[in-house]
Amino acid sequence: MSKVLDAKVMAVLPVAPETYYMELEAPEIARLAVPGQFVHVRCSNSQDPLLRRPISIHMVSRPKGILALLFRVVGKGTELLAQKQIGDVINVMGPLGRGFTLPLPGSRVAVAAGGIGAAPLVFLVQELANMKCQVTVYLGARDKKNLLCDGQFVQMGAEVVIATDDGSLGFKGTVPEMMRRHNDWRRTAMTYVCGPKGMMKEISAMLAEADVPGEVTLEEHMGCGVGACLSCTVKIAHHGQITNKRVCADGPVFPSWQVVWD
Amino acid sequence: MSKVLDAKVMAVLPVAPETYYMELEAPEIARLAVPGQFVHVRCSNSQDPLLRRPISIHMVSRPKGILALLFRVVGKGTELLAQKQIGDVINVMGPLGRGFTLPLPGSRVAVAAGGIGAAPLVFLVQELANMKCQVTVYLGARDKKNLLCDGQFVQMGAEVVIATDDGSLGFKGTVPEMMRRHNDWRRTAMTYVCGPKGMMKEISAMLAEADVPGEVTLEEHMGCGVGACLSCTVKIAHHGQITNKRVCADGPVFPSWQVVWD
Amino acid sequence: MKPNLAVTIGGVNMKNPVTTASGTFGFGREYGPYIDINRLGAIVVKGTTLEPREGNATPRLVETPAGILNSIGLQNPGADYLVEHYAPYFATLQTRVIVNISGNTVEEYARLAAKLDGVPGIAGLEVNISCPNVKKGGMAFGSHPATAAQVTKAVKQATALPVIVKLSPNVTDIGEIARAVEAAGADGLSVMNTLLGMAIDVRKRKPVLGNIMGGLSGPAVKPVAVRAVWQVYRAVKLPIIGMGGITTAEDALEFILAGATAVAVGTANFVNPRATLDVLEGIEAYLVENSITDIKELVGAAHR
Amino acid sequence: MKPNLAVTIGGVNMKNPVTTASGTFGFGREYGPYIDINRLGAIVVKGTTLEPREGNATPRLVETPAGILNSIGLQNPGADYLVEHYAPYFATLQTRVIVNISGNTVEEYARLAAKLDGVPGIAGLEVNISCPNVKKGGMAFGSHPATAAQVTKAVKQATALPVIVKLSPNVTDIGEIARAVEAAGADGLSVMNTLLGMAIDVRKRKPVLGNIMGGLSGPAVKPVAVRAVWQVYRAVKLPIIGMGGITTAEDALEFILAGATAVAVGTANFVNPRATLDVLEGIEAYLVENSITDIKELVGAAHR
Ligand SMILES: Cc1cc2nc3c(=O)[nH]c(=O)nc-3n(C[C@H](O)[C@H](O)[C@H](O)COP(=O)(O)OP(=O)(O)OC[C@H]3O[C@@H](n4cnc5c(N)ncnc54)[C@H](O)[C@@H]3O)c2cc1C
Ligand SMILES: Cc1cc2nc3c(=O)[nH]c(=O)nc-3n(C[C@H](O)[C@H](O)[C@H](O)COP(=O)(O)OP(=O)(O)OC[C@H]3O[C@@H](n4cnc5c(N)ncnc54)[C@H](O)[C@@H]3O)c2cc1C
Ligand SMILES: Cc1cc2nc3c(=O)[nH]c(=O)nc-3n(C[C@H](O)[C@H](O)[C@H](O)COP(=O)(O)O)c2cc1C
Ligand SMILES: Cc1cc2nc3c(=O)[nH]c(=O)nc-3n(C[C@H](O)[C@H](O)[C@H](O)COP(=O)(O)O)c2cc1C
Ligand code: FES
Ligand code: FES
Repeated sequence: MSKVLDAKVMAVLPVAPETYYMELEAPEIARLAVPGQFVHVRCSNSQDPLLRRPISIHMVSRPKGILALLFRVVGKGTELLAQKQIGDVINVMGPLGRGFTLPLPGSRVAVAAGGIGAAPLVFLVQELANMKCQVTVYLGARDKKNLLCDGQFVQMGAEVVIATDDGSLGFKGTVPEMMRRHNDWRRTAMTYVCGPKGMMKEISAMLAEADVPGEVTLEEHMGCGVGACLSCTVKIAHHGQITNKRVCADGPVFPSWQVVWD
Repeated sequence: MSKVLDAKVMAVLPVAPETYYMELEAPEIARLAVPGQFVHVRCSNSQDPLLRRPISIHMVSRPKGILALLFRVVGKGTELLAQKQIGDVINVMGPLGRGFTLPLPGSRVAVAAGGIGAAPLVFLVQELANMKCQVTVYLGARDKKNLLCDGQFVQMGAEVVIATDDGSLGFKGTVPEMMRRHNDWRRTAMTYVCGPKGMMKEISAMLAEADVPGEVTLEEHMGCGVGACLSCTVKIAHHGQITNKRVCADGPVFPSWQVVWD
Repeated sequence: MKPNLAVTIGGVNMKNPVTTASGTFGFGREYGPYIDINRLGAIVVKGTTLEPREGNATPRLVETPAGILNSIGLQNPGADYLVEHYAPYFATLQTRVIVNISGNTVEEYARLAAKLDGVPGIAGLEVNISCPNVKKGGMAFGSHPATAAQVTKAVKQATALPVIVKLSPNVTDIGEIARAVEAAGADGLSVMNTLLGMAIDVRKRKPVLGNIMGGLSGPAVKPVAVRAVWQVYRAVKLPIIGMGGITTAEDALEFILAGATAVAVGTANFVNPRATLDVLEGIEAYLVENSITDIKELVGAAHR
Repeated sequence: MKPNLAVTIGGVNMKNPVTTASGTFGFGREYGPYIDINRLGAIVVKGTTLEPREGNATPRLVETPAGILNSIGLQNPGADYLVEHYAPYFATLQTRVIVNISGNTVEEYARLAAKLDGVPGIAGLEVNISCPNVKKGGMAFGSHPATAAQVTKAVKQATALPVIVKLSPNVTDIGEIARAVEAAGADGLSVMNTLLGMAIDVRKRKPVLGNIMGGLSGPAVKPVAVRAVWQVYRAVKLPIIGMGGITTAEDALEFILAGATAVAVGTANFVNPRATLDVLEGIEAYLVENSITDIKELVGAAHR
């Protein structure tokens, strides 16, 4: 089930360069959401920008009825979102899409996050922690300043290993480069990946090579967000056949080995 | 001369149902403005609504560099304007158009205002007061609650006679109806009129009949506001010839006897 | 008193004039969580072809000022799949279902129409001769009176279902096309499909859409669509489903006053999943406020 | 290093590719308080006819989502007045002045072109065969290859000035019109004029504009205009002035990448009187950032 509702902004604050954390009062959505799903957000009441913007569910607090988002300002829509103030009302649809496949309780799992890709993984790691899984987070960012959610992951009991492009914190290099030096993820029940396309593609190849399962979260420009318009398709290979799947309704989470990267 | 600048909102408050008073920091405009001119206001940075909105100069304070507006919320643009907060910045062009023709100092003049039409007349009456003119203001509104600027006119030393459609204050009826009962305006150097089209048309006919001069302020939908696009034309009769004049550049003030009403 | 909202589009009886624009509402089910689709006068479902199609390369959608460009390219599971998997669902609905059809050749349109003829759950066909997003067929048929008429005639001969032909605005004279289609036997017209447009990515220096060009829809195109309905209303007697940028009841009323008997909501569904019902409720409120007892009194009223 | 911005549109040498869209910039002077118009590559002034014209009934302008509809209808003081009162001013400018011309008949176009031939201060003619707001002439000429060619040929024969023909988007195949105009001897093309549209006042139940229909311009039409430039670039070799919804340098670059050699800013002037200079400065910054030494390298680059 999915809802469309006017949610009140309960908090909005900058947490890194051009990156904002926002809390919305949306009890129905918080109640229904599972990790990996997203909401479709109307950033203004004007007809410019016209479309909603898809933003992952970063975290929920069911007791408080709170839905949390973490987003980077990249254009008009996210700019308007960042300008919202406490008490403003935002129209939100969700939860949408299919979330991550959860492992058996107590499993050992890996999580790979790049940049703003950390956003949906916090909700996931929280759920994994609740399931007593043993989680290693491979967390990457451009630099120390842009590193997101490290504290949250640690607090949830995950082991966090960090890579920055400029070496200002942790390993100097990319997340896939760092992962090549580690072996833990090769022996996990699942590796969950969210980050830039290049990173997800590279890790998917590594997972395939190591013959371990993984899931990636894809992005495409969206119209409806509910599977009706076929704007957001990606190529998915299944049993040797390549078909168009909708990121909004069939994803955004897909098995890493099924994605046809271009 | 006219300027385009980002003006800071110094005050914005509701003064009557759907009616707002706004002060903008715009010293260059305040310095150049004369009564009857207007500013062309950008109500949002989005492309919907796209166009600027013409709003009369209600008042200026040259020492403080303040430009004051008085406007009624009737649609998208004025709605957005009313939502502005102190400290917000609004892009404003002006002063634009030709103002009222001022009488000789010390003259006896009449001013007829209907509804939001009072807005530009406050600046005018201030100027007339400075010129030691003897001013009678025929001020009309739907009802007592919607009566605008009466206190300001009185403070400036004008005699104010009031008409309301429902009789909740003063004469029960329209401004032209009330004026028919008075004779003062028939012996003035000039009658300045701003209000609904019907009222201006009726008073123009009365002025013509009494053979006294008057000026009316016209409205038309505007594009550029500077005389370039020819969107805002009205029919003006001059020496027996009817031509299209631009409200923004040739007006908004026109001689009452020259306007071809439809 | 409740005004009468019922209208008929060439044999499709609708309990009210509000429907959905093909391709923006999937097969109806997708909007189930947000609205009761049975309240609509009809739903027009995604463009269907004889064989399944995978559609165009991505990106398929880009936002433009007050509009969107799309180049979906008629991705659909094909007519057999529709008949087998969707039609039974259509048959359970308390609203009419109109299937939007496309073909590469005149013969394909006819075969498709024949296949859908008599399928329970299908109330009518909307013949898409105006899709700007496919190489063969599509807009090419709708750009010339002769080919538009040919398709119409072939479809009419192949089916007993009401045939509504969907016109393209990308023509010099839409009235001329409408007349040709009327003469060929169409039962109604849908006006309009998308405007041909494109966007360029100035960083990559390449077209944004995988398919280069796309169809422009949304509020941006509304003035063009109202004009197209106005012109078609003057050109022919056929009932019109008006569409193009309808977001509110006021927008819908513009189309009705210009000559549309029914209205379809497209892109606005993406922004507001309740848009169809907001439009319906707003139309009803307007009728009540203005003491109009039958919506049909308003059809084309701006011409009078 | 400062990149080279100079371009030539069929004999009109512009120091940079930015100009104004006819009818949105008056005769230049109106924008004097806001910008130094001498910094522009050229200005294209209001549509001029042989005789003075009073234009259409009001309202002449209505705002639409991200756009405007206008039906000014070529109000202008006539060619004699232009030659006598404006041309001397044009001659004092450090920018090229292109006069936009219209006629009711082919002969009128020719007589007007002849009258403006050799007038100091006039650098070229833009032939408007695409105005949707006049009964006779206007869009009618631009809707068919034969008549478009006729007007072009007549104007070319009547003047030694560079002749730029302005095309209408309200046609089935803009490339076909462009080819006809090229064959008839045009020196350049302006793409595009406004889209035919209308709006209805749902309270009065009447068209909003005094003239019923009007021309749609502004950001809303940009995707259609970029597509039109793209198609015309493929159809002909003539240099193109691209326009339709340009608000920012990024918009202008879309047109240049699609094939425009120069760009005109229209409706955006109303919103931001500095729009032309913002576009110019933004284009220059883009060239510098991307180490492009000559703007001409970008023209049509998205096709490659
Ligand atoms: C399932 C999903 C989950 C996402 N979760 C997050 C998140 O948690 N935090 C976050 O910061 N970002 C997230 N994004 C990306 C986010 O949707 C875009 O950054 C945002 O739409 C940009 O809008 P804009 O108006 O600021 O940018 P503009 O570039 O002005 O947007 C123009 C158009 O392109 C679309 N667009 C631009 N970038 C993207 C993109 N990467 N993906 C999809 N559409 C795009 C916009 O939605 C809009 O329609 C997610 C995207 C998807 C598909
Ligand atoms: C010279 C002049 C001075 C004005 N001074 C004032 C003033 O001091 N206070 C005040 O409250 N109003 C004034 N108005 C009217 C004011 O411009 C309109 O109320 C306003 O433009 C409405 O915009 P909107 O977006 O709220 O309404 P909408 O109806 O959504 O506007 C749609 C379009 O119509 C135009 N429009 C609508 N009504 C008018 C109108 N009456 N005149 C011109 N264009 C209109 C808008 O500018 C816009 O382009 C003045 C108008 C003119 C021409
Ligand atoms: C994403 C998308 C897909 C569409 N698919 C089809 C289609 O399959 N068949 C068709 O005839 N029209 C299709 N259209 C056009 C719409 O049905 C409609 O004619 C157009 O979008 C104008 O209406 P709107 O502005 O309300 O969206 C599509 C439009 C969009 C936006
Ligand atoms: C108010 C107005 C008046 C116009 N007058 C003319 C004209 O006289 N001649 C002409 O060729 N085009 C005229 N146009 C069309 C513009 O020159 C331009 O082609 C069109 O507006 C698209 O550009 P834009 O979206 O940047 O405005 C006019 C446009 C507007 C908005
Ligand atoms: S966004 Fe419409 S199908 Fe995914
Ligand atoms: S608004 Fe452009 S001429 Fe008056």
